[in-house]
Amino acid sequence: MELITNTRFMLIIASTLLIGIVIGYTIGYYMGQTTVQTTQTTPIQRKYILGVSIALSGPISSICVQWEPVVRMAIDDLNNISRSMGLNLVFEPYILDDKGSPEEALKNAQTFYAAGIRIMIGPPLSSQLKAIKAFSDANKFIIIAPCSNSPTLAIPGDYIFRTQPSAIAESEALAVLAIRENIRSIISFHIDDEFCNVFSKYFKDSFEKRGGRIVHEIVYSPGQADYGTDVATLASFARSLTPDAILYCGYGTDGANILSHAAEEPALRATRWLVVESFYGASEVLVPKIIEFAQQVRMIGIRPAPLVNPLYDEFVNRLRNYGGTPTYCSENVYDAVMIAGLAVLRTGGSTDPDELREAIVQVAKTYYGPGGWGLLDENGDRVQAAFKLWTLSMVNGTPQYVDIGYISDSTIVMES
Amino acid sequence: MEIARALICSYVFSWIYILSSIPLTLSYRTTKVFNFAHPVFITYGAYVAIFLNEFLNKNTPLFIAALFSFTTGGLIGVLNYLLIIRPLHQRGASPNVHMIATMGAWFVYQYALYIICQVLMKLRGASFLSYPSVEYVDISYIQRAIGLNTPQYIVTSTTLGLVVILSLYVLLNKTMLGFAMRGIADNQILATLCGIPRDKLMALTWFLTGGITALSGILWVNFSGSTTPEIGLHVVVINFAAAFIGGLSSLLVTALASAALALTENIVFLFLSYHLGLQPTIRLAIVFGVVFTILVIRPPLGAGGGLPYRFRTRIGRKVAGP
Amino acid sequence: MIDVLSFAIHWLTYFTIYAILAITLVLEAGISGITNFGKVAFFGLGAYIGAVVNTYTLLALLGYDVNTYTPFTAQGVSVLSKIAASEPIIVIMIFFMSLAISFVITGLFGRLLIYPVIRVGAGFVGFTLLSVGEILRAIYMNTHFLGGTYGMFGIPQPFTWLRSPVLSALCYLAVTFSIFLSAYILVSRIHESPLGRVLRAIRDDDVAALFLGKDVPRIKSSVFFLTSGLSGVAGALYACYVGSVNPQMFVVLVTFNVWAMIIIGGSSSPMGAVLGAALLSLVDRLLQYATPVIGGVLFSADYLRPIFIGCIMIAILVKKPMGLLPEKPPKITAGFLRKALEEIGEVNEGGCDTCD
Amino acid sequence: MKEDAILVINEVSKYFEGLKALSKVTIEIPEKCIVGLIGPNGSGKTTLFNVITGFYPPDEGKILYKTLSGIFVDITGLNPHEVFKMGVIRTFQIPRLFPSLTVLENLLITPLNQRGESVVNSLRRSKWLREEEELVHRAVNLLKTFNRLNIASKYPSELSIGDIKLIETLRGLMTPARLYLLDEPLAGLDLHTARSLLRLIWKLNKNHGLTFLIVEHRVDLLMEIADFIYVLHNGSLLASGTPGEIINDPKVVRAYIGE
Repeated sequence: MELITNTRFMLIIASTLLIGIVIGYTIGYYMGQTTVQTTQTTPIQRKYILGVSIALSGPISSICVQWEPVVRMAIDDLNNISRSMGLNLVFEPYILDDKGSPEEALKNAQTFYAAGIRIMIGPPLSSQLKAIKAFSDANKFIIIAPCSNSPTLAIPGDYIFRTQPSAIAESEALAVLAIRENIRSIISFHIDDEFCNVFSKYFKDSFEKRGGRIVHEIVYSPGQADYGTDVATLASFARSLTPDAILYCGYGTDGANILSHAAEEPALRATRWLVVESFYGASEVLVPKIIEFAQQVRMIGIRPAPLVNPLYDEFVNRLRNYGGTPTYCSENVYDAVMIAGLAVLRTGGSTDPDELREAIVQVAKTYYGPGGWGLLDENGDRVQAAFKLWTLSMVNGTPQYVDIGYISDSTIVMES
Repeated sequence: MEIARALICSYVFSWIYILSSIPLTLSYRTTKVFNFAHPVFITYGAYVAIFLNEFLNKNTPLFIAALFSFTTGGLIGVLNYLLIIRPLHQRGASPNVHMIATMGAWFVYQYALYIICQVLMKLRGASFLSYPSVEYVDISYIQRAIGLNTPQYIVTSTTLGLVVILSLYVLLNKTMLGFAMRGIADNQILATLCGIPRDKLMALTWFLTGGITALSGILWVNFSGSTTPEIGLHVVVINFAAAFIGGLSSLLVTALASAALALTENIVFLFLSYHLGLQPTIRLAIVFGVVFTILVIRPPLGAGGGLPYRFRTRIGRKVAGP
Repeated sequence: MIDVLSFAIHWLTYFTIYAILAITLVLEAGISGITNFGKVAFFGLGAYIGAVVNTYTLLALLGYDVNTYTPFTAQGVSVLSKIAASEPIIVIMIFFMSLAISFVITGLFGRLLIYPVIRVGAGFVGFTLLSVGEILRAIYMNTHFLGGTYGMFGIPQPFTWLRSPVLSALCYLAVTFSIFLSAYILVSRIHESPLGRVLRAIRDDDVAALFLGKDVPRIKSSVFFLTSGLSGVAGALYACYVGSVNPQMFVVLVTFNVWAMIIIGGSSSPMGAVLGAALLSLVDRLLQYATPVIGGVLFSADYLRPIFIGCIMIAILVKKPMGLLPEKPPKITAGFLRKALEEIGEVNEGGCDTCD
Repeated sequence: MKEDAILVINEVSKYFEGLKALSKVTIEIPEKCIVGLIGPNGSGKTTLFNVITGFYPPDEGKILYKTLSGIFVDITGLNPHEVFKMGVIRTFQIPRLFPSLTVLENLLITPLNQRGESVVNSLRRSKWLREEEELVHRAVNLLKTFNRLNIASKYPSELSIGDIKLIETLRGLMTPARLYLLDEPLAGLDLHTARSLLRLIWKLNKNHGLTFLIVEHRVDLLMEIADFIYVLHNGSLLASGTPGEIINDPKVVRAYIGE
């Protein structure tokens, strides 16, 4: 009797699931149909689905959730291109949440692959990318990562491309800037993750080569409740070692927390602050307290961007229509989707990985987008050697990120 | 060494931890349920304050935020009780089943919050997934009026913390309701036989648990520079540690343990990192190390059970000769 | 439309690895009453041991300088992928060696840990082990040799040299599946045996078991050796499957995923654990196909996936609080009982060897 | 010290937060005898059992036990399972059956050194199947003696209080030991069952030479089989002697009726 109820119960569960999935499919199918019918007049349509794996939840979700409108915008742009070229290819995003976890990212990649998708945009973190690398290598699954720039993944011949410029050139540019600003001793304060570790390591190399000195390095762990004590530690060292500046690398959530604590610390108000682009665009940093602090410490940030790029401003403006605000890497996400889509168009909608890989390399050579030139090096990583300098200040009474200059080939130009 | 900041941090954190771990112990003691949905109360409490702040155009008074948070947290607690805990209890489920069911509830609430945030984001254009700190206007006003220049969160946490702890003390020790709750905690069957309405009392316990825990959320948004839907999880780890050190039964030890953990996390750690050059990355490991040591060296008495300690101290002792 | 073979291979590999964890957790928590909230500590330790053995040993054996070719730099990873494709015998040998080493070291770690942990009351064992997991994670993060926050990657999958991704994945699945199967047989045999009876008795009332001559700490520690060792093997399998390890992979949530599997399946039956693991991992993967299609204009559709999973968990538990497959008395003993009763039924004057 | 004693309790005292539970109790249990231990509630009988079996270490005094080889060893403060392994088995006054084990399994748990109890052997069924079958037979026969075959596969929660009590005692009798400490084995049993239990104890004692120390409130029944009786009162030994002597002892009568 017990066994019968068991099996019956399991049958009920299984059938509910099945029914749910069937209903889901039908709804999705018809929804897909209707959207296609309203936007398209040609009867025969080929759907081409791009897999997108971003961290919609989890510790880095505040950044990544802003990428979803970017993806939708890029897909719309691709469809416009496809239509204007008279092709019957319609792109569709397939967005899955990877929670910022390596295991979830791998699961997403496998789900995409089994659904016949051959190109994936994402995941955001280098650690996630590493967890997929073996799968990508074995199955020739193409990944365009918008936000990973760790040199440990600069491996030639694989199926992983990255549209975020390498941290090496950027850290060198910041070192040049620091020397020019008469900064000779620095405390490096950064989050313990791959991007910031790499940045600080390369910064140290180039800074010490130019005669500066990293007097101390403080690393704090990501995903904590609060960073007050870490700021206290930093302040203690800043008081005893009296560095010329503090190099800070962190993201929006921890950055806002740390900067608001730092704003109350006299020892930290007395030094300069150099920051990295990882919290550029984060809205939680834009509070009067932090702006005042940034002014006080003459904060300078760096971010990879071409010297003049009206496409970026246009991108920011258009993104508003999609309900998004630009955050860290959003222009790279746009470029990643565009390069993927253009490569697909170039092959005429192929799913052959080698053909697609070749097309991506070729498309990238001539692609120019909000993140600048798309050219990829032999490791499949974006080449970019121009950087903008930015700070936080009040513009017409609202706190904003403001560009204050640029660096190109060791030439530093400060506006105003 | 910047002792001042570490002191302030541990002070505010003590209140946040106390307000969130005392209800955890209280709920376990009364209902014998490991509530894995506990972080939900903190997170929702914080987000109620954030949404209020956004929709009142950054003019949120503390008492309004407290009222709304308390109600929301309390309602979530009661909802959990009615939909999950009571049916499971009636079917005689084991504590582990309660634990996993509340974990399922946690998934639901957590992602419901993400959805709410995203919908509101589309409506307001502000990012809710990471939100800057909230200033309470009434506290600012009082501070200006009496010329108190300390950071606002010290005032807020002291006021709210003292009010809550005192009312909880009065409720538990001076009213019939408190006696009934403690009766239920000591012996459910006996208490039911004595005519204590078990169901109502349980619902009330969950209401209080949810409400008080949610209040720690509104302290949090006042203190921290950024709030995300994940904060409940960060705080709850310490809550569980404190509750376990308190033997899952003693509210006083739980409160002391919360304060001690806040101190360890901040002052002890600052000392270690400044003098021994330890990196902040091992901060959490130190906290867990302390918890591990306390649990192993002085196992708490209480709901834990297990083999009495003396049976394990003399393992391997030789049989004495004739 | 969906490539069923590829889906099945990857789901099954993932499922078998988690099922090993779930089965061992059944033996620990469901049968012996050790509430292990630190499952991920042993899983992670095994994964890291697997990663170290499969990279450093391999590199050293083939004469590479492990200081330049570390498994968390681009050079090291390139070399490793070359080795994986060209040296089948040594890679497979090292792979199986790594499983054995993971078993022994993780098992010993568990056995050592049980002595301080057993002093703590049963209700507190869980949190004590949870703290161990978090401490270990901090150690990985701060050890340069283990790659720190970079983690280690390029861990060779032992069948990469087969060239065909499906074939090598199938071979690997065969390995994980056979280990899963042996773990299952192991645990269900223990469950059915007199040892299983003693373990269940200890779970019910360890003081009474002590008075009935059972050396509770010793029995618990030997069982914990076995289960921790198997969790370590699962970890090593996971490391080679994913090809990388990272401190971020071994967070507390992993433990509670496994807990959810065994509670939903029925916490004290090995078959229940398998069922729970299969159900939860399959539902999650299937929903990945469903949720994005449901689509939302107001919010990201994939947020619905965890909400569905949470609702399914609650629904199952409220409907069946003992899990899908509740505990049953062991069949063998019950069979003997029936046999004995039949014999007595025939021979009414059955002898009593104790009483006369 | 008598040479024929199996257990010698020598001036044992036990205090609980100043309260004297046992004070300088000296008892000798002769081998191959049935010894009764009686006394009013709170006189320290169960505490004495707990001290002998290692639940509490005594505050003073020594407990000596004669091993098979005939020499006395000091078992004061040994761990419970070590005391058990020396051949001393106790039952509990408030039964502690394992709730998730069937009655049969509860009986099967007692026998010491079962082959299937080691991790390695438990994996190889051939190693323990035969022994298991034998044990099942023994358990079934034991149940049959008391006409309780119908409860063999029930769980303790489904039993009557008397049956629980009986199983608690039978669990102790499942395995041959040299000394049984039975804590109120007759409580809650109907007269018929109680008499069959006593008959079993008597048989075990006479045919196998096993020693029993029985705490019992149903003194009348106990007197039928006991060879010797000790009377405890307020933690100290009040009287000792054969059943006939005890019945006629005015001190005992006063202790029972109360002052």
